[in-house]
Amino acid sequence: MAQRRLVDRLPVVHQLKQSVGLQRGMLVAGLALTGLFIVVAIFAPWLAPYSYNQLRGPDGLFGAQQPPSPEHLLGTTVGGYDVLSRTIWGAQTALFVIVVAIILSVFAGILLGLVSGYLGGWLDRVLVVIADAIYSFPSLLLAIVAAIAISGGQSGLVPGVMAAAIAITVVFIPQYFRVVRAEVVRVKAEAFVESAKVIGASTWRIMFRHVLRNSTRSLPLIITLNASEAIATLAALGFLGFGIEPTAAAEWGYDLKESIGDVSAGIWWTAIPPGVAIVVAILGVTLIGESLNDLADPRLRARRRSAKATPADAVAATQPVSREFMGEVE
Amino acid sequence: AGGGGGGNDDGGNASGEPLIVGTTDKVTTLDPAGSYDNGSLAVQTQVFPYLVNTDYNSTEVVPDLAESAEFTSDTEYTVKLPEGLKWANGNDLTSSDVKFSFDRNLKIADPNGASSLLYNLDSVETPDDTTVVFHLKTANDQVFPFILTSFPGAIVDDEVFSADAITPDQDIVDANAFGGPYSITSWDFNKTVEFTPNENYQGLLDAPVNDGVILSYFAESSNLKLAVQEGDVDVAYRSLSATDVDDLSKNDKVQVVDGPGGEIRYIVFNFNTQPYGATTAEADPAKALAVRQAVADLVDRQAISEQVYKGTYTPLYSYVPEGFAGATDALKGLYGDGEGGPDVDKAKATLEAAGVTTPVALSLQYSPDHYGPSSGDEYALVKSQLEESGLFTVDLKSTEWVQYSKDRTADVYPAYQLGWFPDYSDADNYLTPFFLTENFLGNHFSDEQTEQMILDQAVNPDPAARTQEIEDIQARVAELLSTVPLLQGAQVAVAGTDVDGVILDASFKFRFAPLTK
Amino acid sequence: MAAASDSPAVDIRDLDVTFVTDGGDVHAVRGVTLDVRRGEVLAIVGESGSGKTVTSRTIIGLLPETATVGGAVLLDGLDIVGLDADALREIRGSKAAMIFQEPSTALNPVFTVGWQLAEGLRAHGGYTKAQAKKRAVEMLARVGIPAPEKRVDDYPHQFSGGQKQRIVIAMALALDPTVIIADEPTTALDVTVQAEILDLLRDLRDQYGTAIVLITHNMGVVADLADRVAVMLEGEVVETAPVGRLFASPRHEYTKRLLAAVPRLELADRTLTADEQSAEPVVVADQLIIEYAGRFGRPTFRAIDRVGFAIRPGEVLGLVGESGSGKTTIGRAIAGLTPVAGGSLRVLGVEMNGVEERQFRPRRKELGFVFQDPATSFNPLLTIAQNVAEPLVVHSDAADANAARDRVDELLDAVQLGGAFGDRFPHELSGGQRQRASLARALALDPKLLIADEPTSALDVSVQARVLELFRELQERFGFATLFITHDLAVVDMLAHRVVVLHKGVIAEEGPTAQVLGDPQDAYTRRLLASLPVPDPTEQAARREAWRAS
Amino acid sequence: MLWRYLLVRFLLIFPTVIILVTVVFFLIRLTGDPITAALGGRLPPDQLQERIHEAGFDRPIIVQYFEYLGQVFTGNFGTTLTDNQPVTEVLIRYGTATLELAVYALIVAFIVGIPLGLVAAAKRDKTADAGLRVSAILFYATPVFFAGLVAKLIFSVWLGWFPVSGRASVRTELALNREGGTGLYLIDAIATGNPAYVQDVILHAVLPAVTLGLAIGGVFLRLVRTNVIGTHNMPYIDAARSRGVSEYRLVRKHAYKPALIPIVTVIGLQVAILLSGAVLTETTFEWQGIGFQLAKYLGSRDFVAVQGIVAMIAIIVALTNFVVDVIAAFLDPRVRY
Ligand SMILES: Nc1ncnc2c1ncn2[C@@H]1O[C@H](COP(=O)(O)OP(=O)(O)OP(=O)(O)O)[C@@H](O)[C@H]1O
Ligand SMILES: Nc1ncnc2c1ncn2[C@@H]1O[C@H](COP(=O)(O)OP(=O)(O)OP(=O)(O)O)[C@@H](O)[C@H]1O
Ligand SMILES: [Mg+2]
Ligand SMILES: [Mg+2]
Repeated sequence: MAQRRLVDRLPVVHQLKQSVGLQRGMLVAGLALTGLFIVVAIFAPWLAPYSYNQLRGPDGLFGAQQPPSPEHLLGTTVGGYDVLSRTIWGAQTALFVIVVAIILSVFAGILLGLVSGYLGGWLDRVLVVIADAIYSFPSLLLAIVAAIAISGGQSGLVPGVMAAAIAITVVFIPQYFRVVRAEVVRVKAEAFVESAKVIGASTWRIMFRHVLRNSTRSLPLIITLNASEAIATLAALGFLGFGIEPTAAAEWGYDLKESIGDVSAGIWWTAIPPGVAIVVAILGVTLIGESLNDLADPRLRARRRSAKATPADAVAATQPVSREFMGEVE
Repeated sequence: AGGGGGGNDDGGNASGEPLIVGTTDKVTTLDPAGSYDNGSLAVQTQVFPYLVNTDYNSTEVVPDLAESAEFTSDTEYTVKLPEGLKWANGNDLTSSDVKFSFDRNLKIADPNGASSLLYNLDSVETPDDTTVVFHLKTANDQVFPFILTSFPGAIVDDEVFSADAITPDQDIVDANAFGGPYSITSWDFNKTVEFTPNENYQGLLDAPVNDGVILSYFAESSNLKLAVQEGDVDVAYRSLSATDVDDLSKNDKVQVVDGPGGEIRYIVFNFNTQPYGATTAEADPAKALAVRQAVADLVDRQAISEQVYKGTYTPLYSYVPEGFAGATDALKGLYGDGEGGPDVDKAKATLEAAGVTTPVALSLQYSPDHYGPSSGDEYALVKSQLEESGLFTVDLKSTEWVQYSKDRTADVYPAYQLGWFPDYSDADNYLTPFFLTENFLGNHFSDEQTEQMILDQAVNPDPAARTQEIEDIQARVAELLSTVPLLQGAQVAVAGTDVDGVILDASFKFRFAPLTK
Repeated sequence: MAAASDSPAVDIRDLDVTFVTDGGDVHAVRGVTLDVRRGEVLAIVGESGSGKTVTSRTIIGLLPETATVGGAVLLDGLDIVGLDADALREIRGSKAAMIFQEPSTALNPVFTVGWQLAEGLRAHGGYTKAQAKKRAVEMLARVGIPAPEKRVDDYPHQFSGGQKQRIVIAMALALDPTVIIADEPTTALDVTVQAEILDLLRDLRDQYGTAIVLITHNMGVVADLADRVAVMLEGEVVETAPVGRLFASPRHEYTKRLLAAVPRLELADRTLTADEQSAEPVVVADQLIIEYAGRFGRPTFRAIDRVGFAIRPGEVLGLVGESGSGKTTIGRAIAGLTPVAGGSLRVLGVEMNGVEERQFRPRRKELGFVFQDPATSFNPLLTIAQNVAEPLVVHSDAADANAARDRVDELLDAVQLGGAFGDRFPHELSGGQRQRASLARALALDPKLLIADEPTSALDVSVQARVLELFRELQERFGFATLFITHDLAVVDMLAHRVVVLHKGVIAEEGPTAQVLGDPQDAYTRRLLASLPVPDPTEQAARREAWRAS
Repeated sequence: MLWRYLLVRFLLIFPTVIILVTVVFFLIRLTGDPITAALGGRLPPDQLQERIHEAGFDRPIIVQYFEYLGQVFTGNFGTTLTDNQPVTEVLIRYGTATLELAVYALIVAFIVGIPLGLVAAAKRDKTADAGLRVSAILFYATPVFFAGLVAKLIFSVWLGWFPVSGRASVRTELALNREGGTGLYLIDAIATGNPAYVQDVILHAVLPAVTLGLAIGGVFLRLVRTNVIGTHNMPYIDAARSRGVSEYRLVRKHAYKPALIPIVTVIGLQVAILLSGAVLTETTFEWQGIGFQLAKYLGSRDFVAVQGIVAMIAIIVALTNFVVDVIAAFLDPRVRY
C-alpha cells in the first residue's frame, strides 16, 4: 500500500495514470520524445559513429560538406565533422545545460521565493520588483549579456557550457521565484499553516516543514516548461554566435548557424538534422509540460475524475494552478 | 600617370540605373579622423581625395590629387596641388584643406581613429595655396607615402569639418563636402548609401563611368549571397563565406572575380610562455625553437585552404604576402617536405635533435568571432594535423574577441591565432609592426639583427636594394619563427555576368568608378 | 392555493444517470421516479452526493457529456431525454429555468445585469432590444430590486449577495417557465436574507403557479417552503411525502435520522460553579479595536470596534452574528494571528496589544484552535498522527512524531478515532473524522483555552450533531474554557454558558445563553432568532407570520 | 480608486527600468571595453591602454555608473562609442523597424491565435482541437531562426514568391529614405502613392511577419483556448445555458469576454518574448531592427549604445505592461467601478 502510494505520488507517473484521450496521447508522445532525447544524450558516446570533434577517420580527413554516404549517414559539415555524430552529441550538451540550469534555478528560486513569500516585508517587495523587472525583459537578450559576462568570453566546455547554463539560470530564477512565492503566499494563508502558528511552531519549522513541501506542486510543470525554454535559449545563443565552440562540445544552435551558408548552396543535410533535433527536443518537453499543465488544472483536465487522489492533489483540486497564474511562460 | 580628367562627358547624370553593391562590412563613421576599419575606408575611398595613391593593378605610389609628390629633403615630403581644385560643393580645395586634415586628425586622436599611423609626421607647412610640405621626424621614411594612400590620407573640406571633433555623418553629406570620384547623395547609415559621380573630381583615377552606385549593407553573408544570386545586388564585395563563393562559382548567372589579398593569418608564439619558453620551468631557447619549427613542419596549409576555405584563402609561406614587392616563400624550403607540404619525419627529427620529449603539450588559442566564422574549423584542423603526427597534444581553446585581445598581450596564451589586414600597401606593414622588439604582438620576440634590418629598409630610398632587404628580413625571421604564417586571403567579389570593371588589386580598395553594367 | 392541475409539470420516470470516470462508472442516480405539479414546491433532501443535483439538472438537460441518461423526463409532456441541442435550447429558459446556489458566480461579471436578463429573452425570439430591456426592468422590479430603471445597467458586483440572488431569480422567471429548479438557493446567503428569498419563491408559486424543485440541506427551509418532500439516499428516492406528514411521521430509517439530527432551541440553562465564576478569566477584552489595513490606499477597515467581554476558566462563550460581523476576527486576535489595534485584550495573562510573538509563544501550549474547514487545517503531506503530534513536538514534549505516538493514539481515542486512522492522510478521512482529529490536535497539550471557529459549519447536519456531542463531552471532561464561534443559534443553545451577539463589529447583546435566546432584548438578536427556521411546517408558518408582523 | 491603482501601477515603471539598466550596466562592463574590441588586434598594449584611459573606461565602475545615471536623468543618452551615432537616433531608426515587424507579427498572431483558440475551445477534445493544439505547440516549439531558415529556403529561394531578405528592395528603400517620413515603411510607401513600393514593402514583410507571428500565435492560441475553457466551466456559463443561450453565443460572448482579461494581461508579457523572437527574426531576415542592432553593439562592447537600447526596451516593456493592465482594468467592470 505504502509502496503503491509512493509510485502514485511520483509527479509524471501519476499524471500519466490520470490522463485520458488526447491528453494522454500528448503526454505519451512528449514522454517518448523526451525519453529519446535523454537516451540519445546519455548514450551519445556509443550511439554516435564518431566523436563530435573528429575530423579524420582511418582514410584521412572526412572532407567538408560531403553528402550523405554509408560512412557519413548524414554527410559532413562545413568544418568537416560528421553531421550525425554532432547531432547526437548535441543532445548531451543540451541535456547538460538543461540539468545545470534547472538545478541552479530551482534551488535559488525556491529559496528566494520561500523566504520572500513567507517573511514578506520590504525584502519581499524589493525582490518582487527585481524579479518582475528581469522577468519582463526579453530573456534572450539578458542571456546574451550574462553569457559573455560569465564566461569572460571563453567557450571551452566548462566555461562555455557552464556560462550558457548559468546565463539561462539567471534568466529563469525570476520565474521560479514568482511561482514559488505565489504558492508560498497562498499556502501561507492556508489553515494548516495558521494552525502551526497557533501551536507555536517556529518560523523556521513552519517554512520548511509546512510551507515548502506544499508549495512545490507546480514545479514539475514549470520545470518542463523551462527545460524547453532552456533548449531554445541555448540554441539561440549558439545561433547568434555566443555559444560553444565545435571542438569543445557539439551544440545544435552553433551547427545551425554554421549551416546557414550551406542551405542556400543546396546543402540541406547540415541544417536539417540539428534544426529537427532542436524541434524534437523542445516539442517533447513542451508536450509533457502542456499535459501536466492541463492535468494540474481541474478546469482543463479531460472530463474524468480520478478515484484516488494524492495528498498534493487534494490541495490542487481546491486551487487550480494554471500557467496563467504564474504569468506566461514560453 | 597624370590626372586623367573628366573623360566621361555626360557622367554624373542620373539618367541610367545606378549599380548596386552589397557588403557585410560596416561603417564606423564617414569622417576619416574617426575610423580605422575597412568598412569606413571602403566608403571614404570613393568620396574623399587622396594626395597620392596607387593606380589600378599597381603597387607604386603615384600622385592622385597632387600634381607631384616627392622627398625634397631627408625629412621633407613636398606635395604640389594643381590650381583651381574644387570640392563637390564648390568650395576651393587648397593646401589649407590638406594641412587642416592632418592637423585635426592628430588633434582629435579619436580612439577609433588611425592617427597613430601618422607617427612619423612632425608638422605640415603650406607655403602657398598649392604647396604642402610634410615635415617628418625620421629621415627618408619610405613608408610615409604609402600611409598617405591609406586611412589618415583622406583630405577633407576645412569649411565643413570641425577642427577638433568628429563631424557627424549627416553634416558631411548635407554639406556635400566630397572631393573623390563620387559624392554621397543619400546616407542611410549602414543600410544604403547612394553615390553619385562628382563632377569636380580631378584625381588620378578615371572619373566614374557609371551613373552612380548604391551601396547596400547586409548583416549576414548568406543573405548577401542570396541577394547577388537573385540579382538583387550587382556586386557583392566583402565578405562571402567560402561556401557561398564556392556555390556561386558554379552559378552561371554570376561571375566570381578575385584579386590578391593583403589579409594574412598566422600563429603567434609567445616566447615566454610557449613550451620551453623563457619564463617556463624548463626554459631552453633551442628546444623552444625546435617546437616552433616542428609546428611549421607539420601544418598542412593546402589542406586548410581547400577544406576550410575552398581556395578563398591560399597557403602563405612567408611574412610578406604575394602581391607586394619583396614577397618570398621563405618557409617553403625550410620546413615540411620542401614543397609546401607537411613532413612528420622532419618534425620528429627536429624535436629529437633538440632533445625535446614528445608528445609536446601545446596550448593553442583562437578567437571564434573576429576572423570570420571559419576560425573554429581552421584551428580544429590545425589541431588535428599536429596531433595526427603523434608529436603534439593540442589543448585547443577559444575566447571571445574582446577578452582575447586582452589576454594575448598579457602572456596568457602560449600560442595563438592572429590575422592582419594591411594599413597600407607596402611590405613594411608586414614587418615593422611585428618583428621589432616593441611590437604589437607583445610576444617577447627580440632579435637585434632583425631589428636593424627592418629599420634600415624603411629608410632605404633605393627600391631594388630595399626589396632585397625585405627578402632578407623574411629569411631571417623564417629561421627564428616569431610566428608561423598560415594563409593569405584572396579578395573576392561576385558580380552579375553583365557587370564589368570589377578590379581587385593590391591597393585593397574596391573602387566603384570603373564599374559598368 | 397549490392549485394542482391534472398533468404534472415535470414527470420523471425511472431515471438512471451514469458518469464515465477514470475510476470506472459512477451510477449517480438509480431508477428515480418523481413528479412535480404546477404550483407546487417539491423539496429534494438527502445527504451530500445522493444525487439531488444530478436529478434536478436532468430536467433542464444540463449534464456534462460524460453522463449517460436512461429513463424519461417529461417536461410539460415532452420527453427531454435524447432531445438534440437545439430543441433543448428552446426549452431552457422558456419551460424550465434554474436558480443557482452561488449568486456571485452565476452572474457573468463583465456584462450588466440588464444585458444578461435581456439576452435570455432574446434567445427565444420575439423581443426587440427595447422590449427586452423593458421586460428586464419589469423583472427586476418584480423581484424587489429598488430603482430598477437605474440599476438595470449596473454590473453584478455592484449588488449585494441577496440582490444578486434576486436577479438570478428574475432571470429564471423572465420567460414564465413551467418549472424552476432551485439548487440550494439560500445556502450562500445570510440567515436574514435567506428569509426574504424564501418569501420571494413562495410568492412565485402562489402568484404564478410555477412549479418549483427545491434542493436544500436545511430542514427549516423545507418546513418553510415545501409542499412535498422527496428524500434521496445513494441515488435513489427512498421516501416521498407531503411535508406535514414527513415531519410528523417519517417512514424511512434515513429520514428519521435526518430529522433527529436537526438542532432545535431548547433554552437549557447552563451555569458555572461559583469557583469558576470567581476565578481569574482566561480572556479579557476591553475596548478592543481591530483593524485591517486598506490596500492601495483604501482606508483602513475597522472590523471590531470597542468590544469588551471575558471568558472564565471552564466557560463556553458562544459568539454569534451574521457573516462579516467580526467573529473570526476576534478568534484570530485571541490566538495572536491578527494584531490588536487598540484597547486591551489579555489572553492567558498576556496583553495582546503590541505583543511580540516571542512573549506569547510559551503560552501557546495552553491554547487550542479548531478551524472551520477541517480539510485545509491539516498539512496534506503529513499523516493524521504526524499532524496531531505537531504541538507535542513543537513544545518538546516529544522528540518526533513517532515518540509521541502513544499520546496521539490516546488523543485519537478520546475523539473516537481508532489508532488506525493515525496512519491515514488527511484527505483519506471524511469531513467529520477530520474535524474530530482537529479537535484531538487542539487538545494535545491539555489547553486551558480552546477557540473553535465554526467547527461544524462545513459538515453535514447529521455529522454535525455527532461532532457537537463529542465536543460537549470533552469540554465537560477536560474543563477547558472555550470561545465557540458560530452563526447557528441552535448550536450556541446546545453548548454555551454565555452568548455574545456581534453585529457589524460591535456587541449587540450579551448574557447567559438562556436569557439571550429566550428573551432577546436587542432588535438584531430578535431578527436573528426569528429568521432561524424550525423544522416543523406549522410552527414555521406561525413564526413567519410573527416575523412579518414585526 | 481606479486612478490610485493606475498611478501606483504607473510608478512601478521606474524601478523596473532602473533595475534593468543597472543590471545590464554592470554585466556588460564585466565583459571588456569597446576600444579593445575595435583595435585589440592592431595596437600594441600600451597604446591600447592609453586610449582606454583617455576614454575613461578604467575609472572605478561606480563612478562611471553614477555619471551614467546622471546623464540619463538629464535625458542624455549620449553618442554610440563605436560608430558615433546619437543613441536617440539609433533608437528611433531601428526602433521603428522593430515596431513595424512587431506590429505585423502581432497581427498575424492575433489572426491565427484568437479565432483558432476559440475554435479549439469550442471543439474541446475533438479532432479539430487536437490538430490545432499540436500545431500550436509545433509553432512555438520551433525556434524562429530555424523556421525562418526553412521558410526562406522554400518560399524565397525555391519558389521565388518572396524576396530573400531586408525590409524593402534597395531602390524602394532609397526612395522611401529620400522622402523621409515615419520610418515605418508601409506607411511611408503608402504616402508616396506608388503601388510598386507598397507591394515591395508588403512582400518583404510577409515571411518575417509570418515566421514570428506564428510562433507567438501558437502561444496566443493556447492562451485563448485555456482561458475560454476555464471560463467555460464557470457557473455563469451554465446559468446562461439554462436560459437557452446558444452554444455559439456562449463561447463568443459569455466565455470570451471574461477570458479576455487574463489573456490581455498575459499578452502584455508576450512583448518580452516578442522582442526575443524579433532579435532572431531580424537576424534571419536581415531586418535591421533594434534587437539586431543590440546584438551587434554587444559584440563591439558599445556600452553607450547597449545601455541606451536596453533602457528603451525596458521602458517599452514596462509601458506595455502598464497599458495592458489599464486595458484589463477597463475590461473588468469590477476594477472599473
Ligand atoms: N460530472 C460528474 N462526473 C462524475 N461524477 C459525478 C459528476 N457529477 C456528479 N457526480 C457524482 O454523482 C453523485 C451525485 O452527485 P450530486 O451532485 O447530484 O450530489 P448532491 O446530492 O447534489 O450533493 P450535494 O448535497 O453535495 O450537492 C456523486 O457521487 C457525484 O460524485
Ligand atoms: N484580511 C482581511 N483584510 C481586510 N478585511 C478583512 C480581512 N479579514 C476579514 N476582513 C473583514 O472584516 C470583517 C469581519 O470579518 P470576519 O472574518 O471576522 O467575519 P465573520 O464574522 O467571521 O464572518 P463569517 O461568518 O462569514 O466567517 C468583514 O467585513 C471582512 O470583510
Ligand atoms: Mg448538489
Ligand atoms: Mg468567520
